[in-house]
Amino acid sequence: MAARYSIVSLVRNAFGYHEGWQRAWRSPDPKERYHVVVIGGGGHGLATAYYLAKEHGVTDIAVIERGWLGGGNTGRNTTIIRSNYLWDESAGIYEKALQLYEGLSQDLNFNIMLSQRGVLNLAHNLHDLREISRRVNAIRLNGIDSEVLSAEEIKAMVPILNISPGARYPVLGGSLQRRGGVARHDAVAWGLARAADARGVDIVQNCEVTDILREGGRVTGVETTRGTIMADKVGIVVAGHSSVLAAMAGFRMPVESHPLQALVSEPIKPILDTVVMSGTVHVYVSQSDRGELVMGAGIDGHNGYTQRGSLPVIEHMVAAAMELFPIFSRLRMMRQWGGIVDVCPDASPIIGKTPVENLFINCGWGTGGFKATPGSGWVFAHTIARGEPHPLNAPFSLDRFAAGKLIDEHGAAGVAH
Amino acid sequence: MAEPYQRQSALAHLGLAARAAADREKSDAGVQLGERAFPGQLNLRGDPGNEEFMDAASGTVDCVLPTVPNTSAGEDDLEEGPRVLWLAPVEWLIVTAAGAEEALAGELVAAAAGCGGSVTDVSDARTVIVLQGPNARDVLMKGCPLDLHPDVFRPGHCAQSLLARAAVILYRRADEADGSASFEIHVTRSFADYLWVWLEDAAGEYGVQVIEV
Amino acid sequence: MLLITCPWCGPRDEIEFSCGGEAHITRPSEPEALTDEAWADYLFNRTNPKGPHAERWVHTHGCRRWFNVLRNTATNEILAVYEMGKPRPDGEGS
Amino acid sequence: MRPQRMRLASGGRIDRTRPLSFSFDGTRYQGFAGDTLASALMANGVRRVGRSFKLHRFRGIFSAGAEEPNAIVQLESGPRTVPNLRATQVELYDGLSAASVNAWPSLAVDFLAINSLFAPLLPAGFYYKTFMWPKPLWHACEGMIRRAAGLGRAPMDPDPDTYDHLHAHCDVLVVGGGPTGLAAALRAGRTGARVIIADEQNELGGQLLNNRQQVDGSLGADWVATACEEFVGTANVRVLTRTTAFGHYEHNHVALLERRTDHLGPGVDGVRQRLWKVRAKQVVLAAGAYERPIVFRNNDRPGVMLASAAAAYVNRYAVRPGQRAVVFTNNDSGYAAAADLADGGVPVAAIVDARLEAGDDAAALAAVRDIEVLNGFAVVDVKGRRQVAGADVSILNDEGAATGGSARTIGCDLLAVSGGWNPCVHLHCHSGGKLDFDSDWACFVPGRTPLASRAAGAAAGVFELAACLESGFEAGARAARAAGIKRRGRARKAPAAERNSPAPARRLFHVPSLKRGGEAKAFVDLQYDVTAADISLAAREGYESVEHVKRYTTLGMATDQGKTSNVAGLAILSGVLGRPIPEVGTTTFRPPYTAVTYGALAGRDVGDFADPVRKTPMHHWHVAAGAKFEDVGQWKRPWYYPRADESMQEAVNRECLAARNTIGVLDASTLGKIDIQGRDTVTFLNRVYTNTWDSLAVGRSRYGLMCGEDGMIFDDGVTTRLGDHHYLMTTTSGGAARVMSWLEEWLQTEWPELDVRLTSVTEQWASAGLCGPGARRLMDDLSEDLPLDSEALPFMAMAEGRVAEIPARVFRISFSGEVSFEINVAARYGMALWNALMTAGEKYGITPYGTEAMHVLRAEKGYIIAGQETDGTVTPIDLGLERMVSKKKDFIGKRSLSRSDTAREDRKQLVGLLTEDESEVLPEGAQIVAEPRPMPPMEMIGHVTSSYYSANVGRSIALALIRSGRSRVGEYVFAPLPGKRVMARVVEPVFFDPEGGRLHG
Ligand SMILES: Cc1cc2nc3c(=O)[nH]c(=O)nc-3n(C[C@H](O)[C@H](O)[C@H](O)COP(=O)(O)OP(=O)(O)OC[C@H]3O[C@@H](n4cnc5c(N)ncnc54)[C@H](O)[C@@H]3O)c2cc1C
Ligand SMILES: NC(=O)c1ccc[n+]([C@@H]2O[C@H](COP(=O)([O-])OP(=O)(O)OC[C@H]3O[C@@H](n4cnc5c(N)ncnc54)[C@H](O)[C@@H]3O)[C@@H](O)[C@H]2O)c1
Ligand SMILES: Cc1cc2nc3c(=O)[nH]c(=O)nc-3n(C[C@H](O)[C@H](O)[C@H](O)COP(=O)(O)O)c2cc1C
Ligand SMILES: [Zn+2]
Repeated sequence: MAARYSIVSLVRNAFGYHEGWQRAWRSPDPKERYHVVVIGGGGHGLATAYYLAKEHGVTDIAVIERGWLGGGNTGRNTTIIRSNYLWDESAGIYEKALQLYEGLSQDLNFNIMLSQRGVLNLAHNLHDLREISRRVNAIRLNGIDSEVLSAEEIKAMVPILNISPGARYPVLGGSLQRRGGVARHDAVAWGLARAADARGVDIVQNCEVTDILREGGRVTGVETTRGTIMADKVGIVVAGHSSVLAAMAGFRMPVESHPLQALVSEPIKPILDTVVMSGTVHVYVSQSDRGELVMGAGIDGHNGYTQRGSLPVIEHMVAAAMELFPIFSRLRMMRQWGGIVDVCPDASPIIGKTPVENLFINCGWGTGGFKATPGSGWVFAHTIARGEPHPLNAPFSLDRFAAGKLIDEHGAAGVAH
Repeated sequence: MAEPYQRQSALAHLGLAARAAADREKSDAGVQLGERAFPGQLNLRGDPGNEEFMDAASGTVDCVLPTVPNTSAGEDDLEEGPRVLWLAPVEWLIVTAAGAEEALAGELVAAAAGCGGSVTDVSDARTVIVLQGPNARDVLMKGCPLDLHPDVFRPGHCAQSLLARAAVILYRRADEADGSASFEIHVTRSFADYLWVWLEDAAGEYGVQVIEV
Repeated sequence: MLLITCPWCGPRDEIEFSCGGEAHITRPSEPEALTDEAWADYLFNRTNPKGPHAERWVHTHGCRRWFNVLRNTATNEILAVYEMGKPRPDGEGS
Repeated sequence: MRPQRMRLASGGRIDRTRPLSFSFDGTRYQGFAGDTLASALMANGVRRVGRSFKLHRFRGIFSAGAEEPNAIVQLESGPRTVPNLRATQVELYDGLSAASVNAWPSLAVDFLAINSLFAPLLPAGFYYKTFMWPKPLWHACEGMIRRAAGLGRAPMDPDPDTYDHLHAHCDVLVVGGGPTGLAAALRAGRTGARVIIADEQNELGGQLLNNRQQVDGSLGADWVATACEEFVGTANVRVLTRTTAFGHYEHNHVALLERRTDHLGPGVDGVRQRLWKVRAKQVVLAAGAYERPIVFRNNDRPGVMLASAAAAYVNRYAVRPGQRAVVFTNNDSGYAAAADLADGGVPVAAIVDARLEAGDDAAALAAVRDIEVLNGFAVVDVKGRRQVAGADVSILNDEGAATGGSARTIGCDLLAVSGGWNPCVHLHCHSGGKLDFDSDWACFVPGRTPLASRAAGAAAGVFELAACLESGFEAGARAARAAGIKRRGRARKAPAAERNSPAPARRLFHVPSLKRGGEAKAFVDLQYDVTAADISLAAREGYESVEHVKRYTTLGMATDQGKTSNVAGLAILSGVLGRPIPEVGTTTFRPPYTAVTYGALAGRDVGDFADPVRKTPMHHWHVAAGAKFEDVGQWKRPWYYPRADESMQEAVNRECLAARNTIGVLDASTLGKIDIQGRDTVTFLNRVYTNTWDSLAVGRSRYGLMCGEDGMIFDDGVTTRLGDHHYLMTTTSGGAARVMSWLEEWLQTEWPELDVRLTSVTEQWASAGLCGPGARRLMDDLSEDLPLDSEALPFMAMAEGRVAEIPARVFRISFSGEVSFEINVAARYGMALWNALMTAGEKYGITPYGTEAMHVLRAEKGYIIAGQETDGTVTPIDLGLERMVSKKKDFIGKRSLSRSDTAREDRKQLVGLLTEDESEVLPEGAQIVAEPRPMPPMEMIGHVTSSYYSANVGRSIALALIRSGRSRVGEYVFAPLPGKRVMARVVEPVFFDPEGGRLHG
């Protein structure tokens, strides 16, 4: 069991020139067989393993990651966390996640730097206002905090925002979820990995799953670049690569992978204390603790696995940001990058069983799954352990597409976040 | 008959005639801008593989419909006759002098309808902005992703593309007497105001003269 | 930004085009005869491969023609451009 | 003004006849034209220019270019201030004012320098390990961390400057104008190829400006001038200086940032910065190489500097970077720098060479100048707190560790370091270029690339000048050929330079400290205070991947993006992990190469140009009439027309009443219109609309609903048959473009056999909708040739004729439930028509109404608005429009309607709501519950889609989508709102004239 982190351990280690710190997680060679293999060492995969161990007592688990932990979308998202979704099904799962987030630093004994600084969604026309009103009412009746703000109230919170009525996209109002905010994305992955490892989970990096072994419609293990690993149950949690893994297991999915881009400015002294999002102008912005303005936009239109996107998307994103924040004009973009997001037709995830017995999948979080990380792991762990979904994720089954029972969150995910 | 004085071009509200009068002496401008109001514009559809159609349509417009992408046929000077721009493998834009479109449309329908052709009058759907002068190309380059190098996009060439955030049809006319390039930009009526203001802004550094077209 | 060769207009910047997703998905001739699953397969399921992908593009701000592109989604290399209705040039898929 | 005490009396590329005054941190100094802020500060003996990010240690100028980690300044103040510029890249202009960043209250006295004392508590990632308890503590600490972090400050006012974009095309783009790039551009240019050569500096020349090498027998800089003259005479070569290629994107799309006025000072007319978007057939990357530092204890003290930079200050800027130098090197280039320093008046106390032997030429450079050379030695520590006072040296063993043997301190205030060279591979890597490892030079060099791009010269790991020139020349020729240029041009010979015989470098990135814990002061990333100890710590804790090390320690994440630190960092990591450097790999190189102004990225697309505003032909009338506008997509539509002191509600009431009692007129020009021709049009309409079209007669109109293939309503509108095979379709204003491309998609991709042609005519027609009891009378007044009575022109019919002498199509269609005439005229006559209507209609009390009244009027009739009653989850059946869903034929989306969930009985259905309190207007978006509870959560059964006060009905009305709504008609439901709860009765969704008598009247 790893030593606990605290100010005391920090001071103690300072005297030893920090030479005494233990590994945050082991680096084991994979065993020949596990009860559960989780494919994908992003936040969701690690959370799945952690909650399998913590909530269900399953510890014979390997998390198989083809690169480095958190190197997928977990390590490249704009870190916005909120639970202000329209439909009851979504509210249920995202709110579960937010509640887990609220205790996660303590639970993991790893400061994930959760910053509940509030998330603002702006309305720029009458249609936006109507949608915001609908959403806020629904969120409140689901027992989740949310409120409508006037343009002036928004200005008071975000003084650098341009609310001039003459703007091309005037700010007519907006909604605020105060409990929303940001967290340090890498820390979420690392904290989960460390806590899962402490409970006996094997975390295997630099190990790519190349095939999914089946016998008579039932999963038996995985083929990897580090050899065959047998398993009673396998969970696929690979975000942008979901279709690739599904193809290995012989089924197709309603998922497409798209580039999603983000960028950061050079670090500056604090000027923005909340997260500001606008679906209409297609941008969302927050300022990180280090001082960079972190910005993201919508997906690039075509499928892609390159982790890069096109410059015009960036130009639009920046122009949109400047419409809201004219003072950004002289600041500078320091770095841009892309991730591979897995998008479902209804902009809601798929969490549940697959056509292959004992093979489970958790994907389709698209542009907005970081906020769901602990909740997603929590329900997926339940699903794997029990072989049946938890009520919170039952609506997000793969067969909802045949039935037509879609959970259309396009309004919510019109732009990525 | 509706009186011509009742007409309003897309840019009527900008008072371009007065500005052109005021700019008449402005000789050092790098860019000249003007509106060619009320151009006749007919959208023609048909199958270029259908000889009957090609003969009928070409006969009516007095030139062979261009089938090479991004090229035009017919007259550079519209007073001499219609000009035909290639838009797509099955689509052309016939540009005529103001007022000539109605008769031509009638003739075209008569000639080509029987062999699968169709004609739609779109004279009011777009206006034409004329952009010329030594820096005309520089201005276009600020908003248009096409390669407009004089040897690549030559007189008589046309293309559909984007200019700033407006969709346009670009046509390069014969060069001006001083050797500088001249372009006609067909832009959707409701985007015309945006595009004009954008062009003036983008051309600002070269000096702009508003001209009467 | 991709450089896409429109089969008619020639090479143009990506901003002139829109991507219409996977190519060669034919609308079932008798939808009513399909099960919900088979219909959903047509409607929603996509191959979404990492590698060569046959997809449809339209030259939105050009000739407005639709055409097919074979593009490697892992590298963005464009392997072929071909007309609607023509089979995939690499012989893969349907 | 103080004298420039470190300025050399002669030499350099500065103009001593043009003195410039400037200030730094409030003190005024003088420099010369040709200086950078860094060189000018150095000329004035200013050595401390900033504080580090975390520990707030003093930092001095470290380099002479884009790689600078330390000399970060805030330029100017007020609306034109720019944070985080590198002083090494800021060209001096008269009156320049700059300040250090991240120090408060001043650079000399900085409160947060106290962090230095706590440094032992602040190793990499310390915050992950603490502030977790008590829970609220973190919130407070976060605020403190945030305030302490960040470097410079954002301007607080809008930017007065302008920016723009330029699309360019060329055969060969050469990035970098050093000897390599020049040779490439010369060669390619001679073939007649279209060439663009871009360099980030103020003039071409690259390293030739900084050193004293010769090309073709003359001084490098003079050769550069000759080459530039050749370009001036060549129309096909375009030279861009002060232009940084910052991103190499897919398919050879290269983005350049040209800084046009920054060097002239603030407030100069013209475009400040221009973004060039170059589509190049071929790219030659001749971006040179960075010298790299060697990491040792206290290597961050002001006075530690890259050796080539020290030489550049002497040669190019005629400044002495110190009084007495020690050069620490592991390769021959340190000797050249030492020679330049010595010749420039900076005595070199010693060359500390990690190698046992230098190359002959290099050794000779030291020998002639009598410089002591310590072979096999390394610098292990630096003396001096505020700046370098001396270098501690000691013998190195074979493993590259200092032994402590022969230790001595050499007094100096300049410690010039050369750890070898790293080719500038950034652009090569941006779009998938791979790296190879050159083990001779221990550096990464460009490998395979998917792009039509090649590296040359120092950027390709070719460091010798003669070879650079050849390499560039060759690359230029190949690029032109690959771009399809047939001519060979005047080939001539490559420019030539003297060859020398360098000795191999010694692989040495880091000299471990002799002191325990000393590594905590051995800085790898100078800007973010990442030390060798941090890297070891990360690896020890299991953050072994280079990407983890980066993120855990923040190595390479600062504004310099690790240009001088990344390779050293991963070399140290490689040592800790015992894995070879290439196996450890690099982090990902991402654009931009150096930071890019947001204003430049946005270009002209700001303010009024952020998005085009579309205006109808009657727009200016509405403006003059004082209309308030609503944004619908890009359109501006009149929302309502308030009179003098009318409130919005009063105006809307007046407009609504007029429309039903006298005449209302609406500008309907924004509706999408598609001209459809072809023999198969009926078949086509049958497939895209849910209802059937076989029986529509010429001159008649029909309302249609379109679904997506998922069965959900997508758009609606009226289509009219104009002729045998000729139809006119209308769509919603916002949906026009979408519908057009959707229809075109089906035609071209699924049904190419159909003879149907679509042409958008939205903009061809201006359209005014007249409605109300007086409408027909007004039409009668204005038209002579149109049939107007209900027999000849019944509801849902169309006629062509003249209105106010203007040729028009008149449609009897209605969105208000009144007798209406929708008059379409060519757009040029839109304003004329409108004026005629207003003039002739005045006596009948014609009243223009806006979109708000239009919404109320249609809601009174229960007509839906696609996008308001629908949201992508609503089927025609949900809206009670079964009658519009054909049973007989297939259409897009039909199959989806019978899916198990879509066919459910208890779906949400459109109903009307009447609040108990007639004056209470439910907010649109209110959620509906059947059983209210005192507190959430509550089960929601639907929501209000439209809600208005209706002056015609004399009370509030609402439309809502409610689960099993139709079977709830008559029941009461509730809308729980913040602070109250509204009760309403479920009713049929028609509130006015349910029989529809007025429509046909
Ligand atoms: C630019 C950007 C901005 C975003 N912004 C936000 C935001 O603000 N808020 C928000 O909530 N969400 C946001 N998201 C979405 C969010 O990042 C993702 O939904 C979430 O991180 C997904 O987590 P994951 O663990 O499922 O996937 P990942 O973190 O991508 O993890 C999947 C892992 O699977 C591994 N893998 C793939 N194939 C294999 C294989 N064959 N074998 C082994 N391992 C494999 C991958 O290497 C990867 O590490 C954003 C995404 C992007 C790209
Ligand atoms: N002695 C040695 O070991 C050694 C090592 C390295 C280099 N050198 C010398 O350096 C020179 C190398 O010549 P070279 O031409 O290859 O490189 P260079 O460094 O002389 O020129 C590169 C140029 O590219 C510019 N540049 C870099 N990135 C850019 C970008 N993204 N956009 C625009 N401009 C950019 C730089 O400002 C510079 O002017 C030779 O003189 C060589 O002898 C010597
Ligand atoms: C919230 C957030 C903040 C970031 N801040 C920085 C930063 O300060 N400096 C930096 O160089 N990169 C920053 N990045 C970008 C990362 O360096 C990196 O580009 C990103 O995680 C994607 O990984 P990749 O570029 O290695 O593919 C940040 C990324 C995120 C998601
Ligand atoms: Zn085309």
